[in-house]
Amino acid sequence: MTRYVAGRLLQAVVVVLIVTVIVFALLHSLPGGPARAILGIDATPAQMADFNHQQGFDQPLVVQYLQYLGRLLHGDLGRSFALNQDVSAVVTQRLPKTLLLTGVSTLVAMAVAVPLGVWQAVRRNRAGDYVVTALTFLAYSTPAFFLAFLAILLFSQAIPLFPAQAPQADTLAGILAEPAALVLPVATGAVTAIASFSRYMRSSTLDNLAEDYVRTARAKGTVERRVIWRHVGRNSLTPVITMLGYHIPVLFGGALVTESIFNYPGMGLAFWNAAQVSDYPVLLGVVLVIATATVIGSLLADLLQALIDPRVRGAHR
Amino acid sequence: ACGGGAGQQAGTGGGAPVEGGTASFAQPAGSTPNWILPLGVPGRTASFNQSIRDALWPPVLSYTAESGKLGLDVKGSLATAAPAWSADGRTATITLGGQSWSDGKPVTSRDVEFWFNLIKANTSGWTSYVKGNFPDNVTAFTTVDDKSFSMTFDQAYNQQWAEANQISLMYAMPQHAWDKDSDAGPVGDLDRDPAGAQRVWTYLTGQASSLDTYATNPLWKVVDGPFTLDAFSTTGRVTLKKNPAYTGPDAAHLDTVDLLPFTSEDAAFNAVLAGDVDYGYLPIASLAQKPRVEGLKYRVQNWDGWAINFAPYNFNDATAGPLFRQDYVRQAIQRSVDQDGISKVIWKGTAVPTYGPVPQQPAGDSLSDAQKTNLYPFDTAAAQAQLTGHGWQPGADGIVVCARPGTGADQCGDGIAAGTRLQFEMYSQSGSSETDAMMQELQSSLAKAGIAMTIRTAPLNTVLADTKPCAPGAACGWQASFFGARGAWYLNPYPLTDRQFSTPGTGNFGSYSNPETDSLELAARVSNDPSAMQAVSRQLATDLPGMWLPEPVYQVSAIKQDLQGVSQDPQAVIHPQRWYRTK
Amino acid sequence: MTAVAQPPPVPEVPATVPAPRAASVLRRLVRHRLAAAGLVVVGLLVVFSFLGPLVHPADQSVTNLQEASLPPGSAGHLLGTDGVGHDVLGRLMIGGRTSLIIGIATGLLATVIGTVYGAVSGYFGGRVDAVMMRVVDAGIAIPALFLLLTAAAIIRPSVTSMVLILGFVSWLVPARLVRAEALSLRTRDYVAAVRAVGGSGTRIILRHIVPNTVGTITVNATFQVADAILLIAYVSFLGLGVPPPATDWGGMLSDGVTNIYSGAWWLIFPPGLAIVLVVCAFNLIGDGLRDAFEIRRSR
Amino acid sequence: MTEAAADSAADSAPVLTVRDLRISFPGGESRVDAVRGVDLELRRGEVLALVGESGSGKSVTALAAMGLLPPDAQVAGRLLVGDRDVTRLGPAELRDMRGREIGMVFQEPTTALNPVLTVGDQIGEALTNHENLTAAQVRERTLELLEAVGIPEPAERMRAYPHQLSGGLCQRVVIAMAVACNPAVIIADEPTTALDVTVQAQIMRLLRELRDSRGTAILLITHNMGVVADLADRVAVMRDGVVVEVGTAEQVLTDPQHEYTTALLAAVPRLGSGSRAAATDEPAADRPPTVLHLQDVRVEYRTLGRPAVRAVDDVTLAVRRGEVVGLVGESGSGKSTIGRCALGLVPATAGHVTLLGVDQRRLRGSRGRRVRRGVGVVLQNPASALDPRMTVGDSIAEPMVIHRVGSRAERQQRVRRLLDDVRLPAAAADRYPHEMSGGQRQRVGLARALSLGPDLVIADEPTSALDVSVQETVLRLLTELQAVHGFGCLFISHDLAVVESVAHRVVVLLGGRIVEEGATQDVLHRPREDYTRLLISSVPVPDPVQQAARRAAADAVLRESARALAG
Ligand SMILES: Nc1ncnc2c1ncn2[C@@H]1O[C@H](COP(=O)(O)OP(=O)(O)OP(=O)(O)O)[C@@H](O)[C@H]1O
Ligand SMILES: Nc1ncnc2c1ncn2[C@@H]1O[C@H](COP(=O)(O)OP(=O)(O)OP(=O)(O)O)[C@@H](O)[C@H]1O
Ligand SMILES: [Mg+2]
Ligand SMILES: [Mg+2]
Repeated sequence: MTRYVAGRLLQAVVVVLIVTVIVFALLHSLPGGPARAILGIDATPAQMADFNHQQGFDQPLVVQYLQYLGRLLHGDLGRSFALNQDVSAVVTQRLPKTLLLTGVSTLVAMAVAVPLGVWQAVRRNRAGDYVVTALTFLAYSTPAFFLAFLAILLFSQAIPLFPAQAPQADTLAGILAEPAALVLPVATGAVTAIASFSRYMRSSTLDNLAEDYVRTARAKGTVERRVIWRHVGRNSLTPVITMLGYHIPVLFGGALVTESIFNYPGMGLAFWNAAQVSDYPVLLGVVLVIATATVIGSLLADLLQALIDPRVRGAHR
Repeated sequence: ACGGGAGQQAGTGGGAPVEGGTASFAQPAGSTPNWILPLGVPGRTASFNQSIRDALWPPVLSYTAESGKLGLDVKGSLATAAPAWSADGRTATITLGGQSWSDGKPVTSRDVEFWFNLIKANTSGWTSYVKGNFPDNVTAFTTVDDKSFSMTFDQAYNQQWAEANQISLMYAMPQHAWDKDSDAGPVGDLDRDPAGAQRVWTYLTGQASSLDTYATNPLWKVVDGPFTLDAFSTTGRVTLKKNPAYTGPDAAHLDTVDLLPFTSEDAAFNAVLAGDVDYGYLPIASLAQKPRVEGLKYRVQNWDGWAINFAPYNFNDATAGPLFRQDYVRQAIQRSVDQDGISKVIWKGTAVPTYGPVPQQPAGDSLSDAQKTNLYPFDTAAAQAQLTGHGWQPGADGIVVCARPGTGADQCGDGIAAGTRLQFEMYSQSGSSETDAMMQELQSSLAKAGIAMTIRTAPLNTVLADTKPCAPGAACGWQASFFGARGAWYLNPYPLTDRQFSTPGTGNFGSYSNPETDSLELAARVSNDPSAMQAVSRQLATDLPGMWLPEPVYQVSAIKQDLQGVSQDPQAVIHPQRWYRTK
Repeated sequence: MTAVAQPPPVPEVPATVPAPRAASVLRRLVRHRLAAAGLVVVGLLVVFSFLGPLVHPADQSVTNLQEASLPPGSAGHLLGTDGVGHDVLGRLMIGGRTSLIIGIATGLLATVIGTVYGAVSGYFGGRVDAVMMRVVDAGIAIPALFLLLTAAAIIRPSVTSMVLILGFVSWLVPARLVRAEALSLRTRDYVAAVRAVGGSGTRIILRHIVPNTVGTITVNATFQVADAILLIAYVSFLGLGVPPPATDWGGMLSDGVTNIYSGAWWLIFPPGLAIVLVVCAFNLIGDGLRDAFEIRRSR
Repeated sequence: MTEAAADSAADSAPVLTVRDLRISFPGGESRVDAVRGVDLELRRGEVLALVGESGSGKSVTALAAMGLLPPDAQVAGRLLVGDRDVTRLGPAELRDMRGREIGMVFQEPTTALNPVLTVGDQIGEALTNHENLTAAQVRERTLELLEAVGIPEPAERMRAYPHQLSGGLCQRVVIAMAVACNPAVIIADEPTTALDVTVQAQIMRLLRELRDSRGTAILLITHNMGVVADLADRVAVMRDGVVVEVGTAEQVLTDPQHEYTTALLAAVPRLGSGSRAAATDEPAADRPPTVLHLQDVRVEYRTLGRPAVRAVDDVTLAVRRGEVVGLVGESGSGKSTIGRCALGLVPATAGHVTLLGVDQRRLRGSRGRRVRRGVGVVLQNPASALDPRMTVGDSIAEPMVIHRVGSRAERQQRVRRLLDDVRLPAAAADRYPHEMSGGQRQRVGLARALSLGPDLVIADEPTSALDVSVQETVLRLLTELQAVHGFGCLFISHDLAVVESVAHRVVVLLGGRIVEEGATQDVLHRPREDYTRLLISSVPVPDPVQQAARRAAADAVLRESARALAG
């Protein structure tokens, strides 16, 4: 197992390296570069040249990349020119916030979607299943930005149940101290995830319900609830868990919307704002963090899967 | 002036002023303050930085529009009055008031000299530097005494320009606390030799690069403004506290001012609807909610900007350049721009039609009569008539085609071959539904006049980066460009536009070049006569260096009725010391 | 790559893909009531978008500020007008063209690229697979948003470029899905049998592996279409959509949402409903395909 | 089974009664009447064998007794377990009945177990479903059960997951679950089909012990007449959803009344009924060329984190033109691996493989493809050996397509002839594999193997899924074709009787090593090795009297070898 994990970590590093190459190349093929955006339209050509020189943008791309890698090895993610902060500071400031929001909404989504999907599979093609299917499709097809607006209109303004702003504190403790303010952003993030997770869960539960071992369990006189949860549920979780690992970039995209509408400055927004002004170091840093998180996420998902499914444990090659 | 800008002291809910209290202010969406030093460095000049800076360190000369016109604001300045000019018009003498630093030391001319020395030794790092202008054009800085100093310029300039656009850049900085090159280093006269000044500059800008220490760094505790910095979070929450040691004439009424960051306009508006901010704003698309906001005890006011808006033409573009170089073509285009309709419908009344190079509001001495009215009012029929009068014939799709090439009075003009279609591409910033709507409207009305305008969109930053001057006749990648959804050009108090419209101007992206304009711009810089600036105004309103377009307001503010003393400065800075609560 | 790193699983596809004749798949799909409804809805939307303008001509290149923001039912404007006076119904039609074309083309592109890539990677396995999948991993690890942003800045937005960009972002998931199946298919005895009598790799991939992932592929393709339509909504929300005066349902919705406080509900709900309809319809078809390909139930 | 026991069984009240059972699946347009009026009775301590043609409704009847039919099945008639009618029980009562009064051993042991739960957990669950036990008690009882079904090292196996156990072990686990709560009735659906004869014998011994010690009644579903003879007290023969004949085992097997029963029994291959002679006497120079040669071949399967499995160890083996070599041995002894290795589907860890005179390692690229033209393959599992998305005709023609043989029309014609050869209708060419029965699929595989007129055929269990009657046909075909075309054939099977009827020579495999090798009549009739003898003695014969004697003999062999091992 250790060797397997070590191997996976090595591959993860490779993936992250590939990511840096792709991202670096893409960023530097952007027309114009960041000088104008950062310095404003008042900037003189001399100032822009000066800026480009200071940032090293006048060097060959390969040299810039190698320099970047060199700094990266020392844990230096660079400095944001737009924010006047170290990228690592930006990340440490915002990553926990985003993780908290997306983490909680993912947990909520799982907690709802897993039982829901199983329930639907058990009641396949009956009224309840159809109703939930319709609802999940509706949720799935409603863009998050629209959903967020509706949530605010309904539950913050029409019926003022929850604040329209996420907690504004800078610390995790401070954020958690305002659970009511977390409700709408978490719910917005969770709804789409519930829609897709529950479809996966329903599907894999259906597959597993057709398996012979279910019949065996019933033949033993096992209570139906136990058949569903202990036997089918566990087997059906695997695909959902695998998907979770690859879900991180998607979550991140969703985070941008929730963060921007609920006034919650996290990674998604940092990324978006940086993109507006071509703040390369922040863009690179954020993408790197997301990529790393994705790779780690899928690794964790694999390990979790190995924990659940003994067949997987032996199958590593 | 339609309710904007100047003199917005008014407002309902009068009530008796009370001293003390707090107010919260919603900062522009997506922007967070990131600079504190009164030494502007490139990329850190946003108005929200300036608002904080001026509250801590007032400039030597401050400009506001509180009087209804953009003019000198003595109360907010360190100087006691406008500079006194020598007879030859080259030397200005400035006298400081009785302010003192928060550590008790008086503010002296040495403190201004300190600032001046730093700038002089570090021009390349100073954002406002333009070669030949300040401080290059100051031949001598003389400390007259503790409270007054004088500066001698290399020639006699228009005094308004010198004061409003040059001297107004100056600050006093606590030399007795900042004139060092390291935390522990001794405070001395390092600034007086250029090398030392550079070290001090490096040290101070370095200190200003740690946002997280802004509220704690002892350097920034020494202030002479009405506020001190109480808290500063890297995500943009800023708390200003009344400076108890402030000795000037402009003391703060409120105890605390909270500047709140917002991730989007909608988030900020939600805060307004929840009553969470005292001074917020409405997205333009949500203006219909004005009555509801007013019901929440806000007053809703436009905040105009001291800015102009236009889409530059690229006169050097190989295909579109010859078209744009024809006066009648530019006029026909301008006649196809329904500025009133666009302002009223698309911007929902929150944009001001622009007819020339001087901000239309608040109207000042520089605005020519010609620019007060639209020289080319919206009339697509007239536009088309102008085109047909120059040898263009509408084709099958309604777009005109040059039928009579040549340079005669009724011919298409130089560089336009027979069969040329009158078309160009508008390179427009994406992400603003108002801009998209405006572009569609332009496309539609230009088509009615027989002009084809295709639209290409890209993110603002890409448009800005691509919109650059190019060599004559080259394929430039852009033909006309728009990046003014949030106001393109904010001008200095003296609205000289030589950067944008004079031949060598660094902001002259479209390579507009007209000798007459050049000489008028030059005259406006040196002549004290207001008519010089008016001449520029008239000239550019007539000559159309770009497509004049409505200038959107800086924002539509929602201000709590019991928050008074708010003037919405067209320079987009706030003066929170003048805000007060009423009962 | 290891067997553990199973890619995101197939939505709604049975583990064993049986092989009913194409005609019987179609028959079952049509008999599947919800899927049939999905087919009908997609058909109607296609007719609406492509033939609708013949019935309800509305020039979308001409604005009319005097008639801006009229509510539904105003003379000549069944669904009212938008902020510059375009007829909303007519706009829905041309928006639908863009959305449907982009959605379907993206789904096709992503599916074709992903299938071939995944099948090759899975069939060869070992080192080839490891390298090919690391690239996919990297692609998945880069937020699609980033790719969209940079692409939008580099490429001129147009329907074609949108399809290319979205297709480039979307092929990764089908690639993983197909690869996962290919990994197990290649160990099937029928593949071994073909190899044993000298069948080439190309033949095995094209004739045996790809056809046997058809369930996964088609189902995923319908989801890709739905996802692409949603994705352009996000792209438009971020201001990177097709340039005006062209539009798509996503762009109309995101424009409409900014007007959410102006009371112009007719700018929000028609495109919103259209998106919901088309996404649901494609999902239903996908669901139906799942059932149509599933022998265990249909026997 | 003694006469006395049978008598006493006849006295007591039946524990399972089936009266006029009718089961149908409406299934849209294609209604299936799977069971059309079946009457059965099972008493305490009795073993009733249910035999008959594939698809005759045996499994469905069993499932109905458990109340486990799919929801769309329509059931009529009475089905009494004890005195309760299963068809009228509610879910809770059904659940209470299952496991406690009636247990079931399912046909496919590997899929019948939940892959993510340990064997111990799954058996424990069977216990706790009906009894309140502490964790320690559960553990203890589970251990007892595992011991009772003869699983070695039960304490360790308890913590194993199903995929870590062999098919035989899984089958025993399933039996342990079925008997956990000591039910009055056990239904065993093909409990030994997947197993080789030695394990099969163990399972039968186990069932017999259960019957004897606890008086459990057993409904045994099987197609193996040997198993019937070995275990059953009474036999019911089913065909087309009805029982065509019932009687005591002896009566039915020795004196069948119904013609179907007669036909069935006639087709059963019997070990010792004669074999083909090996062509060994000719001088070396005249001998036909070797088509397959394995020299000191070793094959290891590598799995991370576990030691490599040596599936084949130093095997040397040759097949000549015109010769059928039978490869026998218990399950997991490496038979299929040898076949796969010969085909190059599994690399040899050591040694050389020569296929049609060419070294396996040089069989890459187009040259390899040319050589492979002469190879025909039948893989073990007919369900997975055909591409589910290709018609049968396309599958059979595929080798011809690969090697660009003939025109389209010619290929179609050849496919038709091949189908005819394996006794399939020409119309089968347009069907898909899932539309055919297991036996039919297996014949398609054979047709494909023969499509190019090969020089070498490697056939892995080519008849395992077949009814004895169909099996007979196919074997005859193979022998005929082989006689005509003279190809060499490696014939892998665990059925000794089948091997006897087709092979010239036999190779006996144990744990990946060859233990005995020689002419068929020598090896199967005069075995030199204990293991071979054990194998042969474990084969049940379809005659209760004979089988009782053989069983005694086999037990003796077993005791002997155990003693030899101990000594
Ligand atoms: N769920 C089902 N739906 C429709 N038909 C079914 C279903 N299950 C079984 N059948 C049909 O019922 C008949 C009896 O099937 P059953 O499984 O009992 O056969 P069997 O006698 O056990 O055969 P085998 O020896 O091959 O196991 C077959 O024709 C089969 O096709
Ligand atoms: N892919 C594999 N990975 C690891 N071990 C394997 C693999 N395939 C087979 N084995 C092991 O190799 C040994 C021989 O397997 P093989 O399939 O050759 O047996 P067999 O004699 O054909 O058995 P059966 O009669 O059940 O078909 C067994 O112990 C089996 O568990
Ligand atoms: Mg059966
Ligand atoms: Mg085998």
